[in-house]
Amino acid sequence: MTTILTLPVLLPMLGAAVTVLGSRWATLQRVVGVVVLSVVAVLAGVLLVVADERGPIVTELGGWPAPMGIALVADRLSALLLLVSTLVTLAVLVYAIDQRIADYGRGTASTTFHPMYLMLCAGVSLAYLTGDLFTLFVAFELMLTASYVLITRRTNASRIRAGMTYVTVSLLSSLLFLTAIALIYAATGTVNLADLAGRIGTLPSGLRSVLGLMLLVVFGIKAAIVPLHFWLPDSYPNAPGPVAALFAGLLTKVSFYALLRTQTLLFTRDEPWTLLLVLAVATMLVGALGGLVQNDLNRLLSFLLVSHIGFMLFGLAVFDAAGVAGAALYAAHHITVLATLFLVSGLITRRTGTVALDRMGGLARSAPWLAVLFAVPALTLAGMPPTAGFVAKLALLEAGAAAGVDTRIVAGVVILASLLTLYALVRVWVRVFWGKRRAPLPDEDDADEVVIGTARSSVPMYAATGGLVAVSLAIAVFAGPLTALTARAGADLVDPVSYRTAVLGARASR
Amino acid sequence: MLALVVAHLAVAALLPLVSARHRRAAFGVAAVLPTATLLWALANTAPALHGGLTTTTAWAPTLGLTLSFRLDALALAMVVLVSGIGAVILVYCIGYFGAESPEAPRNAALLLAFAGAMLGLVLADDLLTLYVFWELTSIASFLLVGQSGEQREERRAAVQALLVTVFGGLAMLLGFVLLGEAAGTYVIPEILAAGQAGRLHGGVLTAALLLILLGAFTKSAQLPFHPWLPAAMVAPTPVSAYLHAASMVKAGVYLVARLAPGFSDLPVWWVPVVVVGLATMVVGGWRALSATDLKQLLAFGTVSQLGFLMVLLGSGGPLGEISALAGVALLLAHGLFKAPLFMTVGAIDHATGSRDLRKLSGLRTAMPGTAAAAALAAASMAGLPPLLGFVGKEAAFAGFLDEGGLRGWIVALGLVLGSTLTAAYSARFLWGAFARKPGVEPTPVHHRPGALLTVPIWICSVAGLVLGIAYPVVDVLGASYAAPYPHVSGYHLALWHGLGLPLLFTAVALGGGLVLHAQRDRITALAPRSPLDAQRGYELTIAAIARVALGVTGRLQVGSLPAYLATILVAFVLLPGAATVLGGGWPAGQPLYHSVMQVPLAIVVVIAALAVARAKRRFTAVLLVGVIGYGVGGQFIVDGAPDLALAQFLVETLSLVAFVFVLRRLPADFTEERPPRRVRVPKAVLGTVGGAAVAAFAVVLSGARTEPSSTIGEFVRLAPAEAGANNVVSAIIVDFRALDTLVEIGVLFIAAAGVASLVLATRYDRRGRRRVESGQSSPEHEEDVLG
Amino acid sequence: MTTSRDESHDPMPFEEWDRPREAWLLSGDCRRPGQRSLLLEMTTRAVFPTVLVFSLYLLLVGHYGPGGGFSAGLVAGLAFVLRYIAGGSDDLGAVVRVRAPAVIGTGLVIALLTALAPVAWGAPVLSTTKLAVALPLLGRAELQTSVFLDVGVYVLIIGVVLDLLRALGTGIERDMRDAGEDA
Amino acid sequence: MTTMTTTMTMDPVTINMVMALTVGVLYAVGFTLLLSRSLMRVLIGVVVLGHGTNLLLQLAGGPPARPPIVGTAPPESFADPLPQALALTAIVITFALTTLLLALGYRAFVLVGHDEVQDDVEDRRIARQKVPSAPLEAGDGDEQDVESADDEVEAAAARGRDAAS
Repeated sequence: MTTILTLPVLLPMLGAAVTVLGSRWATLQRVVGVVVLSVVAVLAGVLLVVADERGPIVTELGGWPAPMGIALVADRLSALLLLVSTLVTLAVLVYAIDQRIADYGRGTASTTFHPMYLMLCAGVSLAYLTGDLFTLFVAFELMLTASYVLITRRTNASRIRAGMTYVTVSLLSSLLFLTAIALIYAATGTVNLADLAGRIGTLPSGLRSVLGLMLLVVFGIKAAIVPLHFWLPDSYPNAPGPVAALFAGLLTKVSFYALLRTQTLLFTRDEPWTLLLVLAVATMLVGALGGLVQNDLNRLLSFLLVSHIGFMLFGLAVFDAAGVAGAALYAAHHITVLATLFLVSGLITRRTGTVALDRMGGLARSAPWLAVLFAVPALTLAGMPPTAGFVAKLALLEAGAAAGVDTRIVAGVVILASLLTLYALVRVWVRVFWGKRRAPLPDEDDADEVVIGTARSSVPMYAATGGLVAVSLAIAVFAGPLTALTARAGADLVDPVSYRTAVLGARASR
Repeated sequence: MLALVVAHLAVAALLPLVSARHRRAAFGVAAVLPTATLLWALANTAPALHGGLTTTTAWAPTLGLTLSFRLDALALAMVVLVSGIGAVILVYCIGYFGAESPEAPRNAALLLAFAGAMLGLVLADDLLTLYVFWELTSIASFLLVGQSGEQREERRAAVQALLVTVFGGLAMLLGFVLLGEAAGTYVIPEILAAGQAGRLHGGVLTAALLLILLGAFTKSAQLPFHPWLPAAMVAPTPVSAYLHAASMVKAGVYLVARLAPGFSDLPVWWVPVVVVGLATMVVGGWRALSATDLKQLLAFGTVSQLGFLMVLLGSGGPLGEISALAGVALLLAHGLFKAPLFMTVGAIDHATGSRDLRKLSGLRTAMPGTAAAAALAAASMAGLPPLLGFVGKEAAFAGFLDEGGLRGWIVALGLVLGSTLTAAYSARFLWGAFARKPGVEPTPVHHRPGALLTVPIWICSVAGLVLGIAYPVVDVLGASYAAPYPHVSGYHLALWHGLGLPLLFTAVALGGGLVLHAQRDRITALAPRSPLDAQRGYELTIAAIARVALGVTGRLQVGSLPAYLATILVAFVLLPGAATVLGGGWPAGQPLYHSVMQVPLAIVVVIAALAVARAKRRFTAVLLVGVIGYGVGGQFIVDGAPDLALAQFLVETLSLVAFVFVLRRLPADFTEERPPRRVRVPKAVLGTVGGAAVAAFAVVLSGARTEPSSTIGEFVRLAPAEAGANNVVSAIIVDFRALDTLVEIGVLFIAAAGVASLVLATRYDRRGRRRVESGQSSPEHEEDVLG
Repeated sequence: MTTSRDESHDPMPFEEWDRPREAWLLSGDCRRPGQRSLLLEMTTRAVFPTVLVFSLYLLLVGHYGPGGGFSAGLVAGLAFVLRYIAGGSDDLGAVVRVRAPAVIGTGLVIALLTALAPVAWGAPVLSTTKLAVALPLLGRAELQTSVFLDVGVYVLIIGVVLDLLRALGTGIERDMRDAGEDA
Repeated sequence: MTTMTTTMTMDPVTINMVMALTVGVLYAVGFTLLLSRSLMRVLIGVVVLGHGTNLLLQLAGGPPARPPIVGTAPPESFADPLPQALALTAIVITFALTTLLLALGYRAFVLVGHDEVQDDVEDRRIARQKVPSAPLEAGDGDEQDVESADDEVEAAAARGRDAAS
């Protein structure tokens, strides 16, 4: 079991190395990628089941006990998010592979895509599993550096600005993270999370909140909390379809996970966190309003992505077991639905040759399956019943309704943001799927990686997207066990005794 | 019951397969399930009237999310409307949509799906279950109104219907959650019991009830949310007849009827219901009098009737029993007269190609059967005996007249006014559709409606007559629903209650209606613009939302990277900074320096750093950065970190080389124009404040340390013995924390690949412009990056 | 290379002290004899192997003093940088025949296998042990298995430096030739 | 561990004035450069910031002490080795990121002829707009249709203003 915990990190890294060594054999690259991620998905499922039954699973790497060595920890929250994330990365990989086959043929190997993709997955896994603050930083770097390469790969003149924005902002956030780690070490003398939980508690409360706020800002940048979110709608939409799907699905949520983990483990609170409530309101509204005015489909989705980060923040801000559980459930749902929508957007763009809403039309007739593939995740994101989005939103609303007057008011904002989200998505539906049919526009830039304006979207691309839709539907169908699981995860988070005991053993009692 | 609902949705999903073979058959197949549902419900009348038939399926019990259903009197009445009329209308569709209609497959599937959702809604025994199906009906309505979305009116109406109803629906959801939180359950009977017992109170209850009413009002097209309903008339007539007359628009009324027994004593409940309901009844009736499109006329009539039902089923009061009874009767009556009237319009439209009552003339003789059926339905609408509409209306008047008092009289008079208008527009409908009008040529009938178009009209109209005569049946049903109200009146539905005020009121309404109809020309001249145009209100709201969205986004999302970075810095300085100022203490005894050697190195680093900030040439800046790097390396030596210093020197050297390689290609000066002072100074200030803040954090936080590092002792003890390394730092890197190292070389791996991909592909960027063909071998740039 | 406005003949203003006056970097292009520096080439030939040996020393000494895989790899890498500056890519290509990405991949694989290998003996991932090896002539030598991780790091870093030389060195040079710019 | 912590006295880790100033200046310069439009300046800002961060990380371990190499000095006089190891990792990562950003700057320069970070075109367009593009009700396909729908919404709004005033 303890070896299994390391494999979600080490296997993709090994896969990345193999795909570089075998970078002339296209099939090898594809097989390695799909096999590795499938194995990781299975392992994540095993971890989830075991962690749910027996409590957090801990591996002390090299046999060195924490806080000396690095501990990997899989508890309910991290195992759940790992499982969902891996399913998403797997589906996106299949989509990307088949897009490439459709555009370049079967024999084309990729020099950078596969290794970077697998490295990114390794980074994501490690970020979920690590029980060490510095390793979390390193995991972020692994994930982010790979994402820099993926987003700037084959950029042209018009898209390179997006790459610069993304890389620069991320670099700043990384350096601030490192600064925060240095300051935390200066104050406490440890970087192990479980150990920190004990040591931070002994600091004066003023300094505790300094560190808490510092980590909030650091993770807030990458999680796209308003007003730290501006970079996101300027950069994600310019990435190629599958890459944007990967980013939208995973990166912000990994940061949110880090926020959730650190705030609940290190900076426990007894009542709702007013500052975060305010930020949640701002995030929900600014994102949703931004989505309303966009003409670029991907930008619109990016703004909605930001908006729904606010939903998760709301759950965290409530800061009780129900709120945190709601946030966890919402994160799991959000990972799948955003990735799906960006994949669908990729399919739409391939068909129409444009991302501009006012230049599309009539796809409901010409591509009914695409309409279905869009409608289901769109309804999910808008939180319409009976989708997963509804269940997750309900969990948040109930937590908010129970926690006090402030949170009830913010629950009202959740409702408003849902309505605005629906409005934005209805705009997409009306512009893209209704109206007169239009001929696809020609690809404006032939030379770049993205081929658009073609009907050549292979069946596996649809199947991969459909697979993600199925994951999202499964979250709704199995909402019973899942909400029970996230409720237990929420209880773990607000009372992290089991986490600390699992990592530190008897030393946790300090 | 869940199985029944799911069966509807599943068959709807499979229906396109049938449509692909035979378009008209799809509607026939679709009609089977509603028929079966109706029969099932009727077969279960006995249990339904005595306690109800329930099933429960847990979905997400942690959240209180269960799918609970109950067949009771109210649900039974609604099932008659939803499934009974649904089946009839689906048969009507066979005739309405031709064998070749491209619209047919979509409509068949959507109508059946809607029937399933609506069935779930009316059977729901749990607030959340109800909400689930509530929104599903909104979505089905959106798709049915929008159709193929090719006409702008369709799109506009569909979006308006969706936004308004979902707005209400979401508000209602919040209300449900608040109510559920207060009551500790979402099960409707338990909540009603808690409400009746007065166990719920306070601001939360007020907010919850108002939010729930908001949902009910939007769905049932109450003032001022009603304009979506007339707008939705762009949908095909069977859709209008089913969704926007018989079933979906009743959902709000139904919800109010469900919850009224628990809460109608509270002013926060009955005041809005009565005020909004009466206003809707009057305004809707008034607007119907000036409509020229027959469907519009019926739509406003529906708005009016929904207001009526809202008052009856929601107002409660001391004699809530009677108005509830009247409400159930009229609920049934409305479905049974409004659906055939709509279908009549469809038949007329089909036969003549027009719905404009100014153009239609002489159809009474051309389509006598249709005319007779429509007359029967319109009579029920106007409240003529012995139809069900009359029975219900009598009871309605009786209830409020008996209640008396200010409230009773106001409501009763309001109802008379509304009923007068109802009688007037009923007459207007019959006159407009069938009468021979002076000066208008008799409208030619292209093809007479066949049996599929007329029989359904007859079925509904006659049902209204039969139930009117067989009023005890409705009475039993209504009494079962009204049971929770106090039994004080002993009132029963009947065709004859003797002479009395209620009968007088009915007569006044009918007479007044005929007078109004006689004065139709003046009214049409008077009516067209009411001062408060709710439709314009909707448009203004949407435009305002767009303007706010544009204003907010335009101001915040400025697209400038420096602005974004500055925001991040401000947040990083401000949030923890404020906390530091508030809660931090400057450590006592902070030394100026620990080792003399730190001072000269620091001076070098600081001077080089300040020079970098001012450097104009790239190369100079890079060299100065090198100086900083070596200076920091020197500090590492002083601090006792030789490994770190070694790595720092080597990395710095390699960085310099890399920079120099790239600088070969770039101009010597920074290409950036020197920005004006008003840009430069704030940036420098922000940067300085940021630096000062970090320094302050460092001092304050490092001064707060009370314990030694958790690990230093272990590391020093174990490094030589267990890790085989005297160099503790090295032991940490390759052994104690080897994972960090592993991941870190992963980062290097990525960076190298990224640099190669960025730089080596550059030479192909400008050549581009060639179409990538399918099946082509490796793109050139890939080969290059491969090495 | 220098910017177009040419004012170098003027008495140099104070802030222009750092203005470049000549190509300050020797080109790596071997085929242009005018740019070759015999002295540098000779020195490099002499220094190159020495530095490589020194890097191996650093690799092995890491457990006992400053050094380790990183520093060793960087030192070796700098040796290749020197070689490139003196002899250009053709010269470098003559020394290193493997693809740089393959070197990097190999380094990573070595490191990862070192991490996973203990599992085969039932030990935790990334655990290390002391191996006693009987060497001919030298007798018994002890070896901490974590040295393999260091070797992986060493190989990977050499690969990274080579890849950087390939991209930033050769690649940019080729771009400049393509663009007709004087190197 | 327990035995060690009790026997070892707690050294004050407080960062001294000179080092605080150094770190502060490095951060200030890094931040300022980061805010400029030239990607090369941004890059240099990142490098300077990186130096500041690595120095801070090392300083977090405490004041200068003997190198932690067993056998060269008594263990009590050792500097805290962990921040050193972390800083070493951080140095390498900063280096990797620097080269990547350098390559990106190069590519930007080759593609657009300079390395300035431009403002986002779409954001500017939206900021200039008065009415949202692609209004909901429009979209029959031709531009004219869009225009007219815009007019309608505007007209409706104007009517409302007139009515209100």
